[in-house]
Amino acid sequence: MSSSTHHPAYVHHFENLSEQKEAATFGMWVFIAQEVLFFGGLFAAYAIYRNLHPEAFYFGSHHLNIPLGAANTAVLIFSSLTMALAVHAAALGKRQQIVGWLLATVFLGSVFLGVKVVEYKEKFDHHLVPGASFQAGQLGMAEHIADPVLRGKAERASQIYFSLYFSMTGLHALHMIIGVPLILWIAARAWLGQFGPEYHSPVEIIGLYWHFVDIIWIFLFPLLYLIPKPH
Amino acid sequence: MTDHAAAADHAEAHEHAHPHIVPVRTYILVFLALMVGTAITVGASYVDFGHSYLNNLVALLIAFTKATLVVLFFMHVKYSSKVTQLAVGSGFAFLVILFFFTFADYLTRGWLGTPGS
Amino acid sequence: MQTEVVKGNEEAVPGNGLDRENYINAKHGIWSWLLTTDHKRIAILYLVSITLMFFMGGAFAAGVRLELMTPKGDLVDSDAYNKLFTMHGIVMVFFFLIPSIPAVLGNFLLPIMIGAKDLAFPKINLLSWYFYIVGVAVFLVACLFGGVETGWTFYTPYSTAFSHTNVILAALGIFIAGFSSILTGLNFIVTIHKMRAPGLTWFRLPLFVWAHYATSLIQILGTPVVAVTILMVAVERLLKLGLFDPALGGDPILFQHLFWFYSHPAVYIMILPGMGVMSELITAFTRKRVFGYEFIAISSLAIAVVGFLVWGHHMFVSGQSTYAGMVFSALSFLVAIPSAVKVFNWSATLYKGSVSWESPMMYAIGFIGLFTIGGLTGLFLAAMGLDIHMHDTYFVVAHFHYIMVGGAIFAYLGGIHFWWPKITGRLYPEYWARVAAVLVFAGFNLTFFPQFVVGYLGMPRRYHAYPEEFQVLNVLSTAGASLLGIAYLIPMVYLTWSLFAGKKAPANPWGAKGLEWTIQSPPTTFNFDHQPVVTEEAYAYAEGHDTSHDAAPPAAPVRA
Amino acid sequence: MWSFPLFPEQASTLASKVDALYFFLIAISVFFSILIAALVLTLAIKYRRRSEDEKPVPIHGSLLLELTWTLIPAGIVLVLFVWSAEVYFSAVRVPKNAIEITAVGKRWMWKVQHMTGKREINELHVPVGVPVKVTLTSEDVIHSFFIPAFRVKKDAVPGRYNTMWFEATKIGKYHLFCAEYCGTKHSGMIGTVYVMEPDAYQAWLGGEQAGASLASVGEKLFTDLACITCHRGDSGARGPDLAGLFGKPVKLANGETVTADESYLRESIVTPSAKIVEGYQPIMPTFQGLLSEEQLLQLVAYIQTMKAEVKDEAGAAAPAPAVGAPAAAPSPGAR
Ligand code: HEA
Ligand code: HEA
Ligand code: HEC
Ligand code: CUA
Ligand SMILES: [Cu+2]
Repeated sequence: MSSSTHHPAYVHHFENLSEQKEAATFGMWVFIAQEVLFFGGLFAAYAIYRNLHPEAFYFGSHHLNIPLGAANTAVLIFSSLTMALAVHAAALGKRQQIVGWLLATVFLGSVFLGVKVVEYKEKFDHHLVPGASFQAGQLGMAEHIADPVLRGKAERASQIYFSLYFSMTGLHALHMIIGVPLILWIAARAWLGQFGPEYHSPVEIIGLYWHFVDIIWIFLFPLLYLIPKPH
Repeated sequence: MTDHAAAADHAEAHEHAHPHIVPVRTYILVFLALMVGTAITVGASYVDFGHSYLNNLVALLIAFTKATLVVLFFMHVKYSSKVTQLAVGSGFAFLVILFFFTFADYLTRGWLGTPGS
Repeated sequence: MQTEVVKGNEEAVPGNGLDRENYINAKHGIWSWLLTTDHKRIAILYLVSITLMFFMGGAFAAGVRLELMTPKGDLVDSDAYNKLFTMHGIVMVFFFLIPSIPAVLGNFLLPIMIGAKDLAFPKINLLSWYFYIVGVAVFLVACLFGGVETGWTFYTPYSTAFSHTNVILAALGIFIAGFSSILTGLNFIVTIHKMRAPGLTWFRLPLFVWAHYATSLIQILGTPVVAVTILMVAVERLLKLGLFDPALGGDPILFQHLFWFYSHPAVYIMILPGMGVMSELITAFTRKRVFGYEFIAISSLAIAVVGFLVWGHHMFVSGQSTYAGMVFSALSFLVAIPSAVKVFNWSATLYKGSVSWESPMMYAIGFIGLFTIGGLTGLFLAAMGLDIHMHDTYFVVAHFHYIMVGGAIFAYLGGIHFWWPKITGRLYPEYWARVAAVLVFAGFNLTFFPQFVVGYLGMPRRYHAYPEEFQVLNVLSTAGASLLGIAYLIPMVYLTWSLFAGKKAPANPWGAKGLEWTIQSPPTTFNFDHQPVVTEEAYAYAEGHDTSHDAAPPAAPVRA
Repeated sequence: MWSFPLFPEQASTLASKVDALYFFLIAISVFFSILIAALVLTLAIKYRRRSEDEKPVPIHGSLLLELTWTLIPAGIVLVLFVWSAEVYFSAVRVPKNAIEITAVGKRWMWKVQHMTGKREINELHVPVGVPVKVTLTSEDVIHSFFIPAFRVKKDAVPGRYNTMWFEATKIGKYHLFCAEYCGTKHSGMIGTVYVMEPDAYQAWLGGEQAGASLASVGEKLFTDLACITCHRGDSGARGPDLAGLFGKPVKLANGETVTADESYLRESIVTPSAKIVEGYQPIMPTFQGLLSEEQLLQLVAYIQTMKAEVKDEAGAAAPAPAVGAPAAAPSPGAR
C-alpha cells in the first residue's frame, strides 16, 4: 500500500492507487452505459421509422457511398487495434510505443473524419440534406414505386431517413472529434513518461471510450448503408 | 512487437489491479475477425436471402458479434470484474427495454383496429 | 435540541467544530468556493442555487394560482399564463427537485456515510455543478427573452413547429443540466461500489445510500435518452429536420415514448432520495433499527428497475396501442407494491420505539400520509379505464403535487432540518420549525386537495380560463397556496438566522447512529481523521432487552 | 348564483362504469390512508419518548408481515387491473351500429362534420341513446377531445386518425374541452355538446343542409383559388378537365393507370408532381400548406359532384362525401 500511495498520480481521497485505478475504469464503464442509452434514443427512432417507412429507407440508403462507408469501417476498426496496442504498450511501460500507437490512432481517426467530410459534401451537392432544399426526386423512386400515393409518402419520408443519417453519423463524428484531442493529450503525457505498468489509467479509459465509438459505427454502417430491399 | 515472456513476467510482479495482459496475438486475431466480419456484412448485403428480414438478421448478427469481440477483448471485459460486466450488461439491458416497449406499441396498434386504422 | 432559547455561544460544545478547523473555515475567498472539489462545499453551492430556483418556481406557481382565482383569464393574458406554468414545471422539475436531495444532501452525506474522504471524482463533481449552473443560466436567458410555453413535456409537433417562444434555448438549458444529473449519478455509483469503508458491506449501508444507488441508476440509464430527445427537438426546430413532422411521415407519438422513457423513471429520481431520507429520519427519531431493512433496501432497486417499464401510462389516450396500454397499466400497478412495502415498514418501525416529535420527524410523519395519498391516486391514473377521464385534468395535477410536494419536498425539508446541525454546526429554533411544519402541512392540503375534486369534475389542466362552476374549489386552492407560500418563507428566515445566532451544535444532537454523527459538526475537509472501520449493521441503536446491542457505538473513532 | 358541483354529471353509458371503478378506488384509498394515518399517529403517540435514556424494544422485521403487505396489495392491484382493463375495452370497442362523426382539431376550435356533411364548430349535436363514433384528427398540433359528462377523451393527433365512441343517456348541454395543451388559446378551445332526442337530431341534421353543403363551399374555393383558370373544361385549358373524373381510371405520364378516388384527388391537389396526367405538363402548383384538411375535403367533395353535373346518370357514385375521411393522409399508425 505504501508504495502505491507515493505514486505522483495518486490522489489522497482514495485508499491506494489500485483503488483509484479501479474507480477510474469503472467510472468510464458507467459513462459508456450512459452513452449506450444516449445513442439508444436515436437508434430507437431509427428502428421505428424504418419500420414505418421501409421504402424510404431503402431508397435513401442507396444514395450513400457503400465503398467509402466500408473503407471507413475498416479504418475505424484498424484504429481500434492501434488503440488496443497503445494500452498494451502502456501496461508494459513502453513509452515510445504508447506514443506511436496513439498517434497512429489519431491519424486513422482523422482519415475517418476526412472521408466523412467527403461523404457529407456529396449529400450537400445532391440536395439530400433535409430542409428546404431537399430534393427527393433524384432518389429514383419513380421507376420503382408504381403507386403514386405510396411514392409520395416514401419521398417525403426519405427526409426522415436523411435526418437520421445526419443525426446519427454527426453525433458519432462529434464523439470522434472529442476523442482526437483527448488522445493527443494522453500521448503528450505518455511522452513525458507519466505512464507505466504502475499507473496508466488515462490511456486505458480513453481507450475504452475510443473502442465504444468504434462499436457505435459497427452498428451504424450496416443500419445506414446496407438496407435490403423491403419485401 | 512485444515478447510474451516479458509480458507475463510483468503481470505477475504487478498487483492485482491488472489481472491479465492480453497477448498481442489475440489483438491481431480479433482485428482480423472484425475485418472479415465487415467484409461478410458488405457481401451479404448484395445477396438476396429471400426475405429482407433475413438480410437484416444477418447484418445485425454480424454487428453484434463484432461488437462483442471488441467489448470482450479490446475492452478487456472478458478479464474484468463482475461489476464491470454488470455495468456493460445494464446499459444494454435498458436499451432492450426501450426498444421492446416502444415496439410493443407500434407493432400491436393494428390488432384491435382501434387507434390509427 | 430541547430548548428554543438561544444563548450566547460562549461555552464550548463537545463535538462542535466551529472554532476549530472545519470545511467551512479551511479556506477563504470566493474562489475557494467556486473552485472547490470538496463534496461538502459543492453541496453548499447546490443548496444555495437550488433554493433560489425553488423560490423562482414558487413565484411562477404563485402567478398561476393568482390567475386561477377567477374563471376569466383576467390577471395575465393566455400566453403569459402558459409561460407561467411551463416555466414553473421546468424549474421545479429539472432545476429544483431532480437535483435537490441527491445534489445537496447526497453530496454532503454520501461519502461520510460510507466512510470516505470524498466522492470518487471530486473534479467531476464540481463540473456537474457547473453544468447545472450553465443549464440554469441558459434557461434564464430563455426566460428573459420571452420564456417558453410548451408545457414541461415539450410535446411535438407543438414544440417543434408551432410554438413561437424560446424552445431551443430552454431545451438546451435542460440538456446541459441533464449532464449534471448524469455525472452526479456516475459519481455516486462509483463511490458506493469502490469506496466503502472496511467492514461496510452492502447490507450494512444506511438506507439513504441504497436509495441514492437506485436513484443514480435511473440518472445514468434514463437521462441520456431524454437528453438526446430534447436535442432532437431543438435541432428539428433549428434545421427543420422533420423527425416528428407528421407531414413527412414523422410520428409525434414517438416523441412521447422517448420523453416518458426518461420522465417517468425521473419521478422516481425525485422520490427515491426522499424515501432514503425518510428511513434515516424514522430510525433516528424512534432510536430503533428500521423494520425490514432488506425489504426497504431491495424495494428501492425494484422501484428503479420496474419504474422503467411503465412509461406508457402517460399515453393511454394518445392513440397508443390498446395492448401496449394494458401492459403499461399492469406494470404501473406492480410498481406500487415496493412503494407500499416501504410505507408499511416505516410505520412498523414506530412500534415499540422511542418516538420523539421533533420537527424533522413531523415532516417524516407528514410524508408518510401525503405520499400514501399521492401514491394511491397514482393508482387511479394507472387504471386505464379511469385515466381516460382523468388524463390531463387537475386530478393529475393534484396527484403529482401530493407526491412531489407532499412527499419529496417534505422529505427534503425534513432532511435539511435533520442534518442542519451537521452541515452548519448550528442548531435552529425548534419552536419555529414546528410552527412552519404545521403551516406547510395545512397550506399544502388546502392547496391541492380541492384539485382532486375539480379534476374529477373535468377541469383540464393548463387552462388559463375555466367555466364558472369550478371557481369555489379554485379559490380554496389559491388560498392554500398563499398559506403555503408564507409557510415556506419561515424556515428561510430562521435557518438563515441560525447561521449567525443559532446555538452551537454538538457532534450528535439527536443521539442518532451513522458515521456522519461520529465526526465533528461541521466536519473537517477530509471528514475523518482515521479511516473508520465498520463492525455493525446500520441503525444499531441501543435497544431494550437485547444487551448485545448496548455495548458500543459503531467502531468508528469518534473525534472530540 | 354559483353552482358548486362536487361530482360530474353522468350522461353516457360509460359514465356509470367509470364511476363505479372510481368509487371502488376511493374506498381502497380511504381505507389505506386512514389505516396508515391511524397506525402512524397512534404508534407515534403511544410510544412517544418519555425519557432520554429509554430503550426501544428491538423488533426488526417479520417475514410474515412482509408477505402480508406485499401480497394483499398485489391482490388488490390485480383486481384493479382486470376491472380497469374491462372498462377500458368497453370504452374503445366501438359498437357496430354507431353513427359516425368526424372531428378535426385546429388551433383553437373543434370542427365537426356529421354523416350528411352537416358541419358545426365548437358544438356537437348528438342523439340520445344512439352510439356515436367520433373519428379524430388534427390540422396542426395534438389536441384532445374531452367530454367530462361522458367520461370520454381521446387525442386528436396530426397525421393519423384516432377514434372514440360514446352513447349519451341524458338530454342536455355538456362541456366539450380540449384537454391536450395546444398553445395560446388552449383554454378557449371549448365547446358544447347538445344531446337531443333522435327525432330532434334528425330535424337538426336536415335543417340547413342545402345551404352549407360541402360541395358548394368547395365550388366557391375552386373559383377563389383559381383552379378554374387551368381546369376550365375546354380544349384550350392548361389542365385536364375534371368533370366526370371521379371514379374513373386516369392514365399517367409514366404509363401507369390509377383510379381517381378521394385519396387520388387529395394527392393531386397537395402534391401534384407526384403523378402527372398523360399529355400534361407538371405545371400545377402545389397547394400543400395552403389548404386546410377541411378545405381539401370540400374541394374533393366538389370535384366529385362535377361528375354528377356532366353525366346525369343514376347516383351510384359516392355517398355523402363527408365521412369516411381521406385515406391519403400519412397514417403512421397503420403500421
Ligand atoms: C415524484 C413523483 C411521482 C411519483 C413517485 C409518482 C408515482 C406514481 N404515479 Fe405519477 N405522476 C407524476 C409524478 C409522480 N408519480 C407526475 C409529475 C405526473 C404528470 C406528468 C405530466 O403529465 O405533466 C404523473 C402522472 C401519472 C400518470 C399519468 C396520468 C395522466 O397524465 O393521465 C399515472 C398513470 O398511471 C401515474 C401513476 C403513478 C403510479 C402508479 C405511481 C406509483 O409509483 C405510486 C406508488 C405508491 C403507492 C401506491 C402508495 C403507497 C401504498 C400504500 C400505502 C399501500 C396501499 C397500496 C396498494 C393497495 C397497492 N402518474
Ligand atoms: C417539484 C415540483 C413542483 C413543486 C414543488 C410545485 C409547487 C407548486 N405548484 Fe406545481 N407543478 C409542477 C411541479 C411542482 N409544483 C409541474 C411539473 C407542473 C406541470 C407543469 C406543466 O403542466 O407543464 C405543475 C403545475 C402546477 C399547476 C397547474 C397549472 C396548470 O395546469 O394550468 C398548479 C396550479 O395550481 C401548480 C401549483 C403549485 C403550487 C401552488 C405550488 C406550491 O407548492 C409552491 C409554493 C411556493 C411558493 C408560493 C414560493 C415561495 C413563496 C414566495 C415566493 C412568497 C410569495 C408568494 C405568495 C405570497 C403566494 N403547479
Ligand atoms: C397552373 C395551372 C393549374 C392550376 C392553378 C391548378 N391546376 Fe390542377 N392541374 C394542372 C395540370 C397541368 C394538371 C395535369 C398534370 C398533373 O397531373 O399535374 C392538373 C391536374 C389536376 C388534377 C388531377 C386531374 C386528373 O385528370 O387526374 C386535379 C384533381 C387537380 N388538378 C385539381 C386542382 C385544384 C383543386 C386546383 C385549385 C385548388 C388546381 N388543380 C389548380 C394545372 C393546374
Ligand atoms: Cu386544442 Cu388544447
Ligand atoms: Cu409516470
